[in-house]
Amino acid sequence: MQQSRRSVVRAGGALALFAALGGALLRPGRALAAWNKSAFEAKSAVDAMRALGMANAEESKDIEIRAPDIAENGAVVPIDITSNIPGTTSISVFLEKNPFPYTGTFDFAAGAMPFVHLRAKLGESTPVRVVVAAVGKFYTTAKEVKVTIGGCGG
Amino acid sequence: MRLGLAAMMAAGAAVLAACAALQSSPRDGALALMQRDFHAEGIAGMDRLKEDDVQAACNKYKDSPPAELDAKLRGKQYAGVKWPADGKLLGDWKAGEKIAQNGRGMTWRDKGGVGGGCYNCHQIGPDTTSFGTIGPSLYQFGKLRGYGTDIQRYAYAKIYNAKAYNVCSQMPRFGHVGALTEAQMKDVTALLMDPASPVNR
Amino acid sequence: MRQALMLAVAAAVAAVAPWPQAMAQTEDPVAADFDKFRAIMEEANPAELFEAKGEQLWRTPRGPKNASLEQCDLGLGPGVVKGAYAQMPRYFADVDRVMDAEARIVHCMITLQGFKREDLAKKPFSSATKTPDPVSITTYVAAQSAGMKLAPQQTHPKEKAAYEIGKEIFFYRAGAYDFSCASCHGVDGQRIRTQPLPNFTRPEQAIRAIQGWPGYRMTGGVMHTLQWRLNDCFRQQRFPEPDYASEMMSALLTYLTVNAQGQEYKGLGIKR
Amino acid sequence: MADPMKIRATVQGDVADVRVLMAHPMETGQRKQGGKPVPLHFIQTITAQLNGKTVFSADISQAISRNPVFAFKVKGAKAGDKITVTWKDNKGESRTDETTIRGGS
Repeated sequence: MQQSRRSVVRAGGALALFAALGGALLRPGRALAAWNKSAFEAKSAVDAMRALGMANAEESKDIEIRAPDIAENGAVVPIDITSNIPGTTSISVFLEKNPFPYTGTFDFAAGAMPFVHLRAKLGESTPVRVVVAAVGKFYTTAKEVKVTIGGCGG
Repeated sequence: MRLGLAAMMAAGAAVLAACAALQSSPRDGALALMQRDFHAEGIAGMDRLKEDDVQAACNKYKDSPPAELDAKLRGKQYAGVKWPADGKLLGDWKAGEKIAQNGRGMTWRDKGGVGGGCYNCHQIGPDTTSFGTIGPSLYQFGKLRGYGTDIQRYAYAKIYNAKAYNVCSQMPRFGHVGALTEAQMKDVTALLMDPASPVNR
Repeated sequence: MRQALMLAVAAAVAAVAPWPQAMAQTEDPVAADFDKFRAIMEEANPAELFEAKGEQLWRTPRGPKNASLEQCDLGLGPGVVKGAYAQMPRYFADVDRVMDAEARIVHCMITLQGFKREDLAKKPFSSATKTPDPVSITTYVAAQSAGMKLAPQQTHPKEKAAYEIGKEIFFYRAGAYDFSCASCHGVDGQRIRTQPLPNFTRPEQAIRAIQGWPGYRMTGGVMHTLQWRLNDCFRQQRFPEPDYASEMMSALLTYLTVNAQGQEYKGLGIKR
Repeated sequence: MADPMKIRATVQGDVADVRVLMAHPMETGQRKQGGKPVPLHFIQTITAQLNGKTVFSADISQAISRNPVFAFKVKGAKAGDKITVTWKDNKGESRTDETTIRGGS
């Protein structure tokens, strides 16, 4: 608990440093900063990650994904992502079994903490893959979310 | 002109309903209001609000009619079960599983003979964890009861008309109301009774 | 891990006991997880977008009479919105009948603003592309009772009669499948597929009929009120279609709300 | 014109918790209405600023749920600071709304 808080603080410090160095470094692999059509239109997570220059991401235990094990409704699946990796500048999300897996990249600057809450559509049960960019390197982890048939209720 | 007449008639019905609501029993008030404040939609006509003998008895006696009436109604429902002409009660359990999974049927926009919705209420096959608990588990149905003709007939008749065994059962009468076809009921019977069905694995 | 364990336990139970009735009685971990994530989502609920829209619609002069709804009497005097939803359905002398919130709002739109009932009743429920005005307005009105205890009125004879009639409707079995409301909502601890079915005849569970409505429905991403909820229940009950904002619906809503009397209404919800 | 966003920003200590609700259909292009496919229509980019300085930005796909909700946290914020959020969609439509950060309880 303590440690993760400290690393967040450290991440904040690193952020300030990188902000001072300029925007280009903040978006490794997204230097052009345009909405990346080829990544968004890729049919697999691997292809999308390649298009984003994230193919070499290494497994990390310092990324927390909070999402339901079984989604009540695949149309709205809440996902909380926190990176405990110092110097985190962005979080990218890939819903591997969706027709277009790349779901988005969230960039943090000037004091924003490496955390995001989003809600996504899952076509079927899928690993939720997260890639974190930090100090020019990429880190990744994934969590499985199941989508089932519900009743009529509400 | 016609609209005006309809409006007058509606107003008349409203007055009648309001009077009924105030003066008579809650049941009469409810019946009058439902008659006025429902309308036919798609395949669901206003006739669906009329009780048949079974529904009337269950409504009147809060789902436990007196023994004599109960036996009489059960007998009548059982007598109405139409058995397959070819004498065969088991169809294809794989098709039966699909029918059991499909919850559509008899709502406004449905066509007849769509699904049985069995998983809405029952545990059946071992691979589906998304099952309801309104009815008992049917897992290992045949294995536990045996695969004989008598049990086959019981399963088929229960699907055809659950009220033949329990007058105020919450289970629909799939054959009696034409929600499932004969072939579909055979398939669901096979899902429960075929030794090769995953239900009996 | 926990899931796997639960499945193993379920399998074991199924293997030993051919009729695992007991399962229905135990707390369902999947349902508990649904509740947890729904609560998280309610902290930022898209329903608030419709509440904002409804407030604007309430205050803006509109309709053939170019009037706002600020003279609409929801039971606490003209224009009083705060707490009104928690005290409905109630008897209104001007129409000499019991009305639920949406029925009353529709009434005000007709009498104050000059809208036509047939127009409002034509497509009363939200679609992916359109949210009817009464839905947004009901959402706004309901949100102003968040945190209050439900106190539907039961003093006027017609309020008492509405409860008794609503109860009859709740237990009335008919239709192609012989269902009544009570078929699904009259027994403890049951579920349809994975969805828990609260028993509305019990006070502590009846609140679940009212709670979370108006609600943002994840399926389709649309805003729905209790009028829609009951309409869709009757559809699945294999009944004909109930008339929108009718007296029959007010009676059934009276029965459900009175059963939940005294329970806290938490405001707008998120629904499956 | 698009409906306004709802932005809620509260500060605890020096960390602001920002929640944004956006009114947008987020059409995937896969849905049909009246037999016709509804064209792809979704928010592509989001930018959030604290007192005029960008703190949070995103590029997103049509897989984000209808009426999107996002939350993020900003360190070094205080009550009274201004949060401004802008979205742009694939049809070139955009919307900007702002709110003032409130003190937490």
